[in-house]
Amino acid sequence: MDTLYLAIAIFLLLNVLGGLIRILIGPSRGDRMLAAQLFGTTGVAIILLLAEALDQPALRDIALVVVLLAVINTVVFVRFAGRPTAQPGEPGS
Amino acid sequence: MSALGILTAVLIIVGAAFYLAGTIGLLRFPDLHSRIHALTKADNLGLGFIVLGLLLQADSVSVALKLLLVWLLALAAAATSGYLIANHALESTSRERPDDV
Amino acid sequence: MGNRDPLTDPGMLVRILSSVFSVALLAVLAFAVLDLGDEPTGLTSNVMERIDESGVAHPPTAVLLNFRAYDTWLEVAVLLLAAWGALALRQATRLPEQPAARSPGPVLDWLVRILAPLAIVTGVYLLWRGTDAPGGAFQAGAVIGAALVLLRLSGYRSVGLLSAFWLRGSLLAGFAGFLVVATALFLAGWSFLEYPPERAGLLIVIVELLITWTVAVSFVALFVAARPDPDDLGEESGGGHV
Amino acid sequence: MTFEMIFDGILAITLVWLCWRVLSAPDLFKAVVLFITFGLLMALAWVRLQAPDIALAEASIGAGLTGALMLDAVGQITGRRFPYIRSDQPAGEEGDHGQP
Amino acid sequence: MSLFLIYALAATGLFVICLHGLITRAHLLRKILALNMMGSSVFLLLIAIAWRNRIDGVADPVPQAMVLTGIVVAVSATAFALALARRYHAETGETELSDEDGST
Repeated sequence: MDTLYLAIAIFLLLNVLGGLIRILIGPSRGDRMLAAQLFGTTGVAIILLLAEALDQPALRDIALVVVLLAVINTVVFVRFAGRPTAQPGEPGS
Repeated sequence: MSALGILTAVLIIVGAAFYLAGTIGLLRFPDLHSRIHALTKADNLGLGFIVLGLLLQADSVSVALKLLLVWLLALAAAATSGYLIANHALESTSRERPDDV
Repeated sequence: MGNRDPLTDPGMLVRILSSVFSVALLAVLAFAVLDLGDEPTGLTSNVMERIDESGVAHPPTAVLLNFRAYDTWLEVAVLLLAAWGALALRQATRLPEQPAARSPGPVLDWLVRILAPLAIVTGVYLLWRGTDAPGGAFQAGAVIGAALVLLRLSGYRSVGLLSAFWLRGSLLAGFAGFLVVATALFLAGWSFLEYPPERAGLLIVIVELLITWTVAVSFVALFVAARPDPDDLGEESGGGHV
Repeated sequence: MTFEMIFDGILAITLVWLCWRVLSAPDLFKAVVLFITFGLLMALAWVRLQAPDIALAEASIGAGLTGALMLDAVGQITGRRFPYIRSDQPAGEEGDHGQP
Repeated sequence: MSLFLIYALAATGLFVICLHGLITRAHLLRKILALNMMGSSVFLLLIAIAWRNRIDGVADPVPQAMVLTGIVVAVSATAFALALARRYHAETGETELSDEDGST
């Protein structure tokens, strides 16, 4: 069972790797934030799986903290950092 | 492996599949808004199924409650973030801004 | 970046030299790591032997607040200096209000009403758990501070708007609390920052509470003070373009 | 070769690669988002190394303060309408050295 | 290849990359990012060593406590550096410190 949890955790980590491509190619800042957002949720799932696999209940608190604070980055982005449209001059990859 | 174990395994694998769908959606969909659409559905359901699977293995009520809380908060946070980013993108494209290149 | 001739461009030369140096350093460091050997050393057994005297059951917390309390004390001093320095940079004696922005909208408002109280409760929970499980003053302070930042960001602009006296006092609380406890113990015949085993638990809880509050307020101060104050420069106010 | 080791290997390589991209990505905003991801993955590394205290600190500080500060700073430095930028700044500048 | 070696080697790699970045990148924000990650790499090495020195499954708590201290110091330094850089940018409109020969 623990092997399954770890295998799924690896699978989710590979998902994060795939999602990184979206951060790299953009094109808009919103797209990049969206990918970062997905990584937050994926990280939570990985931490929960590891908590079960490694039998460390304290890890669930970490998942809780990640979930609670993940929205801060989005709010800062929307209020202060979002120059939102894709930039034509920006390098593609 | 017990029946409960098999059910957990199935639920977790389904959850992982939703994550895969979300990532593919993130990479393949043509514009920001459809990506948000794909993403919020996929990661909420993905985390939901994984939490459901782990719930069956929870050995105490407090662990189960914590897992549920994580999922509910993730649901709310993802929905709000998706809304904020979509709204932000919408406003900035509909309004001509002299400072945008 | 590239496409330049290293003979004529000093920037390119620096880049090449730095690359060569980096590769050499990588080789040396990797060799050092591989050379470390297998037999465990370290202080694990020393800590575990005397953990009963520390007043807490969780080893890292015991190290932080008892065995190596000096480090923690000076860390609070660093935090104090950073927050105070950042505030001085904008020549403000109190936290300014954030630039007027449109309302956060009902969706964000709804979320913040759920998240912020929960985050503060989680912070208190982490502080409480810190004596016998992962968690403790810094994590608790960070979570509470982040919750306050979130509140400020979503339109509750008076959050953390302490008067100069209370702001400075809060920044100082952790440092001063440590100092008072240490001095009192010193006067009572113990050496500096050495807790008597039978009282250690209580004293650590007091110091932890103060540190949590200091960390939380420092985070809010650092976040808000990072924005240069438009008034300082005599320009029209307004931060981001929102 | 156990599953644990595969996980650690992927995580370690991703961390190094992310670090390199953060420092070499031409767009500053991209670098900051990658940096936030780096912080998240770092928390996973702490989990694997049996340091849950540090993972907790990394998660709360990375998500709550460092990431927000960096995004805010990048918003100021690349934002064209930020009031402090003098009018003699070239209008199309991304604000990052090394932009081709 | 043990868990210790994987993370310790990753830490050395991170350190070297960040050092190189710190030297060659001129943009202040980039330098702050490099410094921050450089700190993380040192922490990673320390925690990997703490894991190596575990006894009965308990990792060495002394480096862990040190790193916890270090993380708070690192975040304080990062925040202060950012405040300085942003003030500098607000005053001058520059994002790089210029060299004597002007080649930034």
